[in-house]
Amino acid sequence: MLNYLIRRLGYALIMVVLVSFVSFVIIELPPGDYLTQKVEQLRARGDRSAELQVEMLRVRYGLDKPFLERYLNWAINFLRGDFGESFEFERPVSDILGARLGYTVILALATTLFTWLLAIPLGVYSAVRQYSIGDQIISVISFIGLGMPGFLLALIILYFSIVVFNLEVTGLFSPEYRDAPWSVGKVLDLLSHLWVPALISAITGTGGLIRIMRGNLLDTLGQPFVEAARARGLKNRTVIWKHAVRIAINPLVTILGAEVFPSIIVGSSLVAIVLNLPTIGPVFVDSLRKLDMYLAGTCIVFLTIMLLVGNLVADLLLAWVDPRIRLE
Amino acid sequence: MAQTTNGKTDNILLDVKGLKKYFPIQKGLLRRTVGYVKAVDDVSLYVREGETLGLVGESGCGKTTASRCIIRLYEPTAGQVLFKSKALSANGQPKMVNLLELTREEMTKVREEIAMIFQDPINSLNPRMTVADIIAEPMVIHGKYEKGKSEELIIQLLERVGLRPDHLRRYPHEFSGGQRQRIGIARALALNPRLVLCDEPVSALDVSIQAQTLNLLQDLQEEFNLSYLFVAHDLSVVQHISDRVAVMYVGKVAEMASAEELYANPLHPYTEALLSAVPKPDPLYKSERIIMQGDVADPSNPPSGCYFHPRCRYAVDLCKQKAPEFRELKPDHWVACHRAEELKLQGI
Amino acid sequence: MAVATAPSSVSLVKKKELGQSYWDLVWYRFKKNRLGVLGAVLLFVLYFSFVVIPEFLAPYALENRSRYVEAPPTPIQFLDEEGRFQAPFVYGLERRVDQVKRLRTWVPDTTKKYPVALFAQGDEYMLLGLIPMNVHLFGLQTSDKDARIFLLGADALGRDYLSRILYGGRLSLMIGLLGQFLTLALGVTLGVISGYYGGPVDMFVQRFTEFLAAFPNIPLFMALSAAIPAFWSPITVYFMLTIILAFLGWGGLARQVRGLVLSLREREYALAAKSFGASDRRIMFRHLLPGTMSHVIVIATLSIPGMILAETALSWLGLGLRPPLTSWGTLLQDAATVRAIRFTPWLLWVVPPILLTILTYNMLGDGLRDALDPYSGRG
Amino acid sequence: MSTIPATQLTTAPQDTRRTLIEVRDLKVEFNIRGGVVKAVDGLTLDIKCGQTVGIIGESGCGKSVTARAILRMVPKPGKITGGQILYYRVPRQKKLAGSNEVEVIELTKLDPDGEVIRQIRGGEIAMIFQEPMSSLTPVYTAGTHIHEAVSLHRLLPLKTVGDQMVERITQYRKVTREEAREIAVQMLRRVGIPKPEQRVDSYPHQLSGGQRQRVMIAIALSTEPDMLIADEPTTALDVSIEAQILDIMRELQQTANMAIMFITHNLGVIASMADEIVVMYMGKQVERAKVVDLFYNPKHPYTKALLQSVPKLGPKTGQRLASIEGMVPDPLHLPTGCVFHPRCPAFIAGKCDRHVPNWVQVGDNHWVRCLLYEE
Repeated sequence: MLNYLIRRLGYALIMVVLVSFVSFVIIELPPGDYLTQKVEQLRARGDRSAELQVEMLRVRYGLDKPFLERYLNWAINFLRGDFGESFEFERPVSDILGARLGYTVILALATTLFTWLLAIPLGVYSAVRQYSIGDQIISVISFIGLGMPGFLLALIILYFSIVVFNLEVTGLFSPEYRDAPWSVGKVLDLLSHLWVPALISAITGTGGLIRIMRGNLLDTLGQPFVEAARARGLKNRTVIWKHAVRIAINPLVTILGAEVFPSIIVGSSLVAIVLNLPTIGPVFVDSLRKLDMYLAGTCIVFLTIMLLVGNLVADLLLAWVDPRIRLE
Repeated sequence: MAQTTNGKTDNILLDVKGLKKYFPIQKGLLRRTVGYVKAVDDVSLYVREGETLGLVGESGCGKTTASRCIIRLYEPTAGQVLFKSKALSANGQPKMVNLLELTREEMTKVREEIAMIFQDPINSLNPRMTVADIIAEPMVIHGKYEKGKSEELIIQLLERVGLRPDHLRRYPHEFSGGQRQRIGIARALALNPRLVLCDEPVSALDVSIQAQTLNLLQDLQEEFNLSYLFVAHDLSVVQHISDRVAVMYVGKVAEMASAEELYANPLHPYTEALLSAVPKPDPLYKSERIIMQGDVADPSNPPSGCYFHPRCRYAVDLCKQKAPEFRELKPDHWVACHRAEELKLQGI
Repeated sequence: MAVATAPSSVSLVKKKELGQSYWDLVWYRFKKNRLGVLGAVLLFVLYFSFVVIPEFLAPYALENRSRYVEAPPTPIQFLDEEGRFQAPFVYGLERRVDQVKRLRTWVPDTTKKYPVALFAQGDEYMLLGLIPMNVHLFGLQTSDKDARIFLLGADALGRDYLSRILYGGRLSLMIGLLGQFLTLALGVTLGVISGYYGGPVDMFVQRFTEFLAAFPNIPLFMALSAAIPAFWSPITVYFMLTIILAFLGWGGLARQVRGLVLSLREREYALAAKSFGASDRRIMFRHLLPGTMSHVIVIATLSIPGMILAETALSWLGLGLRPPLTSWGTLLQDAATVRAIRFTPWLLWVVPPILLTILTYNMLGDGLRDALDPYSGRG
Repeated sequence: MSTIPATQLTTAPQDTRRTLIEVRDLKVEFNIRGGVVKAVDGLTLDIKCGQTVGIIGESGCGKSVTARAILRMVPKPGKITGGQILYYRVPRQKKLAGSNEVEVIELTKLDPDGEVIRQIRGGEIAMIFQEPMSSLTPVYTAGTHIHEAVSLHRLLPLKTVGDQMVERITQYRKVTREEAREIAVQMLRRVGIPKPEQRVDSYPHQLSGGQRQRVMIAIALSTEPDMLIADEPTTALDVSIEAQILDIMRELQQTANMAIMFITHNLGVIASMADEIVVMYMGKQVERAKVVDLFYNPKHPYTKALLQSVPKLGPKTGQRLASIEGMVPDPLHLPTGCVFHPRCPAFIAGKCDRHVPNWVQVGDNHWVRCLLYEE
């Protein structure tokens, strides 16, 4: 067990180094860097001192150094907790991400909880009452949700709330609360905004989960041990929940690990961009677009860490809930 | 020419010596081999021309693996598989060759002479091919398919196994289990083989269909002078169809003799116990039942000495220490047991 | 023992589907799935109108600008001011400044009426890139060069938005097909080889897909597309994007095919073929590959919408296709802002065709999934 | 040939004569796409306490459905469409109090998810299945399984000290966790599992096939049921393990005086297990007789053919097997008249294909459904 953990962690470390390096290479690929873009902007504005200004910045960010040196510097500093500075915001990366981390986590947990609490019972119902009206309604809805891209749905919701209902739903707070200290009013305001991302995840996120849960449970319900449990005189509900669902839900644990942890960093960035949510996602996307490499690199590294941690947690969880799985 | 197991070379068609197949158990990221499943662990047996050798044993004893090693579906770890081949001889006189030393091309030639029938009548036929295509497949592979002539042959084969010509254009899923097994048999006969490896051909069939299939196999044997290696777990079926029987236990042959001899006078305690365990379809049959304790040994971690000793009621210290040799105790009666001479075992 | 199903499946198949090949069976099953058939028909209509004949369907050429900047949709009228029934026509547009909202808008100018006609003559184009034509499905029958019909409004350069959606569909719809084609070629070949032979190819496929799986997906897309130099020609960018999509997609497919081949390889019919001396190539392509095709087709069908969406999302973020290329993604760039939604909501008309495409692909894929598995005994 | 030895096993003489289950003209149909399959069509039998009734037949003949019908567990889309299943029950409470008062329950009328049938299932009629590999829920230990059954069905006396300082049993209580564990260990020991104290905490995947089937038996017997339904309990097992399991079942039946309904397609197994045998073909029972009668004096052509088509161990006769010609018919398109007539060696044209044979008595407790024996 301990052996297994050490090996997994070592493997994860290699993966993180590899991914961070590759992402640096990829960001390096396009000709020019953040500052060449900036020079063009400044020039377009007619700023004569642009060249000089940019040269100074270039030295300040170490962009004049060779690629490998830059990467190593950044990587070593990263281990010390210094993630570098964002070109765009001209502030340390840790400040930018730190400010948004709280909301990102809240949003990720809230939507995940909401999605799972909705999807599991619906999937179970759908499987137990196969071919009933309820199953068919759930199936159609989950079928549509499955193909529905979140950011388009966000656009549609935005359209209805702005054009039809004349409601302001972007962001997490109304302007009057944005910088206000925490209060009951602020929490209520948050909740009144939170329903939009929650609704979107309910529609787009549950579809797949419901289908998987339904499929797994149908398979499980056909297993002899379910019949055997029923033959022992157990209540229908006990048979379904204690014997069938208990088994059918195991594969979902893997999904939980692979989705929830990474979503803490970039949970549905596209939706967040449309809805203008103060989460890490939009900043990350923007940093990629603008070649803001330290910011982007930091996000990717954390994302990878989250993904690997998620997978590890999922595997441990799976081994815990399913005695057939042994870690070695 | 290599010497055969019993020293007689006259009419032996297939002679397997010291056949081993170890499947590696791999673990970890680097697929390190941490052990072996000794699926087949030193099997020696032979099949004479025109006879049926039954290969019987409980599940996981390696009988299927052994039969697949013979035709090199699996590459054996060690051993010899000698086969009297006509296809590989220049002068038309059959010649003993070691199949394991053949090149790909040579092996392909030999495959005309050795055919195989599989257990699962659902899985052994390609669901996307018609019956005609399935039976023609061996001919196509060996470049022997000729339009018209071969089709006629296929129809003859179909009729021979009891199917109708109008079944030709149908797909396997349209047939019942028994009919599918007949298709498999027709396919096996397509190249006019001399040896047919039957891997549990009737164990997935219902009782009434099983009898039909066994009769068909016997008729075909007579008609085409076939030799069978008949792998099965059902002792009654094996006794019914075999001239000689080999009993396997955990990768090794425990005993081999003519069917009559083996069932009447078993020399190995495992054979005795197995025979006694088979439920007899006769309510008045009463005999002392020998209940073997415990489970079949694990082929990845077999016991020391004789693999059967933990379940054997005659085991002595020697059995724990030394693996017995497979020896010819009586003419044509082979056994691997230290105490074979002294024990008085009970047959049927 | 399957108590309930034992009698059903075999006999049912036998009765109605006697002597039919696998693909006949699939077709028979598929025809009965109404949603699947509807999806197939709709997809055909979509591709035909957006890829083959958008020039004919669109009333204007792609770059036909006008002075009607951000004009709202002009509805087709059938009744004149007195409420009498007339041949269809549209009113002209007149600029008006909304004093309250401080907005410049366009309002119908009832003094000008332009009759709408089917098969009207308009901008020149080459149908299928071959036949020069100037007939459009519909248009205005007038000599007034300034008159326009904007069924879905106009964009910031006064271009007819309906025409742009129609033209934009071509790139978006084709990228899915092209990308999927590349993915299939790579994924199936490597998957079959990897599953059948194992060895170095298998190692490579395995490790590569593992690496891709550990790499966060969306950012990789974005980072790779961000790496496409801005000065490349739009067409090159388009193909690069296709290649990126395929590059990231093949691993998953190869893995699935590999798994299928691994399981099929142990099926007794594959062993049987081997026992008769079939060559590896014959076993792979005659016995194993057909067995994987049904799954591959389903996977492919279901992942095309993902590719289309990826293009849309990337282009929307400014990382994929760039103007002057017109795709649904680049159109979305103008539409997906709060300002646009408030003041020019008709620009969101690009969303329905995207959703429709995705939905129809899913319908088709789902129908195929059921139909391609005819031995399952399901519905 | 037809001499029946009088020593057929009857261990608990007083109780054996009482009928436990009576099935009258049972019909189970599966309404599937394409038609109605009559899985069980007019089955009549009774099972007495302490008796073993065997049901044999080839796959799809309806034997498993019959077993499930008794427990009201016919899988969808199957339905009991006719007949009765009567259960002569001594309620648990009364039985513990020493009463033998029988109440008759018509199982076919019960709500299949209701309280009454759930008490009977597992508690009074237990069942074991063909697939020992997958009949145990993989995430629960052997002990948990037994605990589940025991805590539902087993009652322990609650002793009170009455007026005259005599212990009286007035009430019953459910077993506690510790008691359940103890029972589990006991049961595992009884079915011959080595080191039961450790094995009780084993998960199914840690047990071999034979051990799993023993655990299944232990679960079934832990509630001290009046009847055990065994649906092909040894089909998936090797002969040596099969012999062990059959041995245990025989032994436990004698000590517990249970009725057993033993379903199998293996004539050898049934010959050594059953007192009375029902032969089924395509949902219909074609013959019923005492075991020796059936094997030595079979009446129905199908039974005869079946007996002759299995190869027997013993001195080799060199004869061909007598096989039944043709194939099992399509259950959706059964032949007219007697369903067996297209394959029957004794087929009488114009009679067997027109008339449906009746269930007639041909001897002491020997019934057959064949036109040869009518009139």
